[in-house]
Amino acid sequence: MKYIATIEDKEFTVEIIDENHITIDGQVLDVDFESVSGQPVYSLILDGKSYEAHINQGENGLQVLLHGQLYDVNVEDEREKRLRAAAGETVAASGEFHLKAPMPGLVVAIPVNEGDQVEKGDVLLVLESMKMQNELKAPRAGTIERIRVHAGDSVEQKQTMLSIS
Amino acid sequence: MKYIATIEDKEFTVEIIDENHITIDGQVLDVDFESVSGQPVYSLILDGKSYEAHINQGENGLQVLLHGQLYDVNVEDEREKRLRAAAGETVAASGEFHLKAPMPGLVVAIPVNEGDQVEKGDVLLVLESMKMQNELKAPRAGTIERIRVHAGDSVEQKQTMLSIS
Amino acid sequence: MFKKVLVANRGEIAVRIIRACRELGVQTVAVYSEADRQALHVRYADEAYLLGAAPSRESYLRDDKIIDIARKCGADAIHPGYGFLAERDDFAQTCEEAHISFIGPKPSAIAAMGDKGVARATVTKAGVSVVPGTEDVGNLSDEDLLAVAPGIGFPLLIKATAGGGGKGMREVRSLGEMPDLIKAARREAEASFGNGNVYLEKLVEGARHIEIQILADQYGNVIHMGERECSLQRRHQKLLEEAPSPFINDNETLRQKMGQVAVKAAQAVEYVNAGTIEFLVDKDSNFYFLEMNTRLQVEHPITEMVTGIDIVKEQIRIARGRQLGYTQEDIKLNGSAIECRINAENPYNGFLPSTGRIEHSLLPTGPGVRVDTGVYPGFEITPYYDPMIAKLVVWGETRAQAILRMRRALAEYHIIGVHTNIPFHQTMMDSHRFMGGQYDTRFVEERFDMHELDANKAVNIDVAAIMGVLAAHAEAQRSAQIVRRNVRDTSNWKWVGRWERIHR
Amino acid sequence: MFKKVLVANRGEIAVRIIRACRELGVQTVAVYSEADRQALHVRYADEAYLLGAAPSRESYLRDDKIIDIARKCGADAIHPGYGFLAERDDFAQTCEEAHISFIGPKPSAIAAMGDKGVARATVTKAGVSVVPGTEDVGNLSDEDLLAVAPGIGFPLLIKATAGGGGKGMREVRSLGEMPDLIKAARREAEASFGNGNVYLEKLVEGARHIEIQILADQYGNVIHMGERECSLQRRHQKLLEEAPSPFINDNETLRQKMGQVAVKAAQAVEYVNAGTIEFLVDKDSNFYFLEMNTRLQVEHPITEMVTGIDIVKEQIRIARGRQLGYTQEDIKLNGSAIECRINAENPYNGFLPSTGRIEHSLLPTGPGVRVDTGVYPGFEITPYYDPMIAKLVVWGETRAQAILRMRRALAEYHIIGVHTNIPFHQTMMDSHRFMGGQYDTRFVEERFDMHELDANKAVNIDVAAIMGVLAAHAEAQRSAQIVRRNVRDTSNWKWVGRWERIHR
Repeated sequence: MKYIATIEDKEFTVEIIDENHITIDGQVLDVDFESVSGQPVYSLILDGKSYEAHINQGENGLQVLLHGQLYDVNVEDEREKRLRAAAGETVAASGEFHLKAPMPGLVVAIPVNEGDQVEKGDVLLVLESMKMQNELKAPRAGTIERIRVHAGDSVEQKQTMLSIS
Repeated sequence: MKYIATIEDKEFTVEIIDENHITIDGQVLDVDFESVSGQPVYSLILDGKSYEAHINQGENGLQVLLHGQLYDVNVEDEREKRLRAAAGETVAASGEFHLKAPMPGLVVAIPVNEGDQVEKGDVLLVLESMKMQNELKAPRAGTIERIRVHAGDSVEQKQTMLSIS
Repeated sequence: MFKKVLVANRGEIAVRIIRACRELGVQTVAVYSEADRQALHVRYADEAYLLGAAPSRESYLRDDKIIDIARKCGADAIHPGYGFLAERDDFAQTCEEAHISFIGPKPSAIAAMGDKGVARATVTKAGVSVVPGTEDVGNLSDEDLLAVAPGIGFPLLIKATAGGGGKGMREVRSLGEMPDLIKAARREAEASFGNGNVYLEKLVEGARHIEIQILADQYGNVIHMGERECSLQRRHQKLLEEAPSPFINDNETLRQKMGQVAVKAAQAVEYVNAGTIEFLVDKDSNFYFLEMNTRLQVEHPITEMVTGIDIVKEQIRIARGRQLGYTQEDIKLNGSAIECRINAENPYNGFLPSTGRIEHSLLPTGPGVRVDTGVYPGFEITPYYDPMIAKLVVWGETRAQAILRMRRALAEYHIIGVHTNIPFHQTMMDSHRFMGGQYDTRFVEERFDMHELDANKAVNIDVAAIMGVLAAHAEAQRSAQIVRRNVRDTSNWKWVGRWERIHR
Repeated sequence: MFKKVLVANRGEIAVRIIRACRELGVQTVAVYSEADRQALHVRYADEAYLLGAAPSRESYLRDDKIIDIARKCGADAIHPGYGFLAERDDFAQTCEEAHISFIGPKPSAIAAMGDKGVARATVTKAGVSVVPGTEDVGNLSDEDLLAVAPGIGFPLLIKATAGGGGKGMREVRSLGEMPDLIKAARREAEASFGNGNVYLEKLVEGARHIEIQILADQYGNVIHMGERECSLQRRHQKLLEEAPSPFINDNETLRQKMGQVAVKAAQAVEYVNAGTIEFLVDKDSNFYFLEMNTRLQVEHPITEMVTGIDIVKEQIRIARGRQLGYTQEDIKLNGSAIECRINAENPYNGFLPSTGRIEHSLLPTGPGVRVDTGVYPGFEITPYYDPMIAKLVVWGETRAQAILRMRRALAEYHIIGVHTNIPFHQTMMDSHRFMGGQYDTRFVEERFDMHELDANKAVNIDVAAIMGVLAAHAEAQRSAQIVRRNVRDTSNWKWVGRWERIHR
């Protein structure tokens, strides 16, 4: 089974030969890979070197936390890669951005109004949680489309609070 | 719901009134009882006193490990108790005793033979495990009925090794 | 000794205090909110009483209920920990009136030091230098503040008079941005302390935040226990502290001078019990009184580790009316200690707090490592309280040894279920500026970021790629397997296979 | 310093050594059996290599494979830990020939002290008293042993010449029972050490087992680090150790005398690295050389805690050819330390070993507590190795403080999935004889049992009854609930309800 892993702009071709062997970019390596305690903690022995990482599904592929460094790893098998190539790389910087509550909390202030133009980095909303006021900022420029909450509202985690088009 | 708990020869009548109240031998107490971490660890707040215990199903009822003390607690509800009383307490010191391996190990020696008379406390079998030789003794007097293993055999946990009638 | 102490707090500090009581043979009483029924402090205490709903105002800030519980259960003392009611002179007063010992200073000392304006005035009178700022006491209006600001000069800080821990604090670079910032500071101060009063203070740039721990008994004996270096902060929240300070290092003269000034400041308010004097120290070793924390500090363990003195036990003994167990001559700093505050927050996403259930954890242990925590696997991190879930403290014979030990402890520490700032601390421990002790209060925000060490990242990038692929592959195999047959435990496909082989 | 150290061991001691290497900036190599793929030492090491199947003979005792791995991976030193290959002079010799530093004494010293007969002869020559017994060296036949026994007198001990840790040891009360006991001892010695030779030793009754830690460098410097009291044993296995010994206590003269004799014994074999001289001490403070352990001891942490010296780091430095970092004058005992060995065994069922998966654990932490362990939640305790899964070590300013701290630490320690001897230690900590320091090597077996404190048990018997009923009731409710509706998490019926209420 052949996979292509992408980290930032680097591509690695990893082939699973059998339970204990892989190749990376053509080079054969001994591997012994196991999950620990039934948790998203993985132990890898790679040609004798011992590594341990936390691996979680992130929004952009897998998040691999290894030796205090976080890597966003996008993994595709050959078929997926071919399909995506055929589809012409339509990973659009798509339409709306929905600001979701990253944690439950209390909306303290919404310094923008519907219809406002915002720049990347502008504060969209102040959310109080864990005794701290957290400023949630625009990830890109756009127009405030719809504000679904009011100052004073309690919000649940992942609740959509406003949108930018 | 009324239960009878027996520890050694003491009996306690405990009635569950509602989620937060019980009586024990008639006295009403506030309770708040919860399992912790989904484990057999239980936290009890009883009239303001905080207790914690490990509770497991033992061979003779529940084993409650509380403040470094182990209690064998036999719990029956009223119905069970009545049924048992009706059946005339036929908890016989029943027929055969089967010596089961308390852990996986290697049978090192069997100092008894089929047909032997043994006394309580006699060594029936020596089992090696965790680098130690463990002498398994007769819990009561009787006759060695059937020996199912030989010195040198590996045994699995709970495997029956011999019986006393 | 006291028979029974009520701990009016939660989390790691409540556990810390319960442990000290246990080790003194004193009974303990926990109080808890509905969200904390399964918290460690409730599990570890001898008695536990429900305060109310999860929000602090309905539980841990309910001084009336707490006093009531203390009375009913016969507690003869209350330890307030830090935060919540710890610096509320009215609470200390109520305890006194109820004939319950408050394990902390007298109400008058809390009041004098609690209002930052009064504190500055008091210590100035005692001959201690303070950072330039509004000397006025009490409730300054927005207009007053705006009028006074240019005289102090920019940059300056707006600080909550009832404040602490960076709450209700804002930095101002110009008069123009000041009105909005005052509003924000007041709002936060109001929410955190129930008091929106603020004051102004000159921002000393390139400054270090160094504090002196003191202990004082009821007989006028006051000693200092050396300093803690607390300059590593983010949004005025301390993240990592060390003792001794690498800036003071072996400048014993400066240490003693600061210690003596700290003692003087404490004496100015007839201070009793444990307290901390915070100083700003500029590059030329001039130091200015910032404020006094009239309570146990979060970071007290590093002082315990270098002095060998259990500060919480000493607090309890002092409150009981005992003389200090140590004289100034007994205080010798031995080795070096570092504390990393482990917060439930995501260092890769603007340090946003992270809530959820702790699914699994593996604590670093072994020589020279101490973990103070109130959480455990299965415990739910709620949004109601501070994101600090643990303190990882290490001791080493030298600062270099302590750093190496902290690195290995951080690498061993696993927490699954919430994000934590462990990677932040790991990055810090690898930072050359930190290793060199070359940092000030602006370091974290201005000259440090999680990507600073991207060179390190390159070292293992191929390993990360391989692990990503193997995890994805295992997941795919697993899904396929579930379809094919009913496996008991599919979380660990290879291990199961091997285990079965071993047992054949 | 070494670049890379191979740790030829498993479990807590392998983890302990890896930590020391980490903190010295040295790379680490783990070796492991098939049963230990997920063991902590494998997870924490920089490199890890499989040795073979689970049984020690096919893995941790495979000296050939270990040397081979060390050569291939470029390790410049091997630390053997304790047990397994630690006291095998041939292994140390092979290391030497392969130009790999053996972190321990020279092969000649291991050989001299490893055969108990030779050891007794050697130290006797150096003027150290030994317990009366068979002075003869080497392989005594059953007939020889039976002939010599009456001369030594009963009771006596049969001990394995290659022995240690109580394995291959039997106590004999009369000549009649001796033949069977010799057989049993030889069988166990053969199984444990591959060598069935045994010798005899007088059993000193009412004796204390007290040992002296020594450190020696390659330049002839030898220091002693005070004693450890190890009298609390069961079947000659140590269960709990303390430093200093409550028997020696402040008898500094006796301590120094024993220390000097220990140094003399070490010098008699030109000893290098860390080692321990075990003594039997009778009621009149006469002390007899028992044996020398030419390796790191399980219980070394208590000496570390009272001296502040990291023995494992010092071992590595010595092996690297450094001079001792401390002189005899530097060794000051500070406070008191206790170690409880946490074994996977059931104290309520004849201390039978317990195997299984650790489902959950909660470690005691906080001031003065150290846990050395190689296990964690999710790890499987197999029947292949020693049942010791952790060492719980505490320090206190005084012995009384240490006992109080150990009590609270034991109460905090939760291990779910296997039985442990934690209740044994709890009972011990509550025992008046232990508190008074009034115990000898026979105490655990003859004058202590788990039911000694049944009076304590009566205190909470009603609480136990209530908890039993509530657990049974909850279980019944749970079963009913599963039938009625599909609940997401039924493990925690009430909590779920409350959590939902909070979130409404």
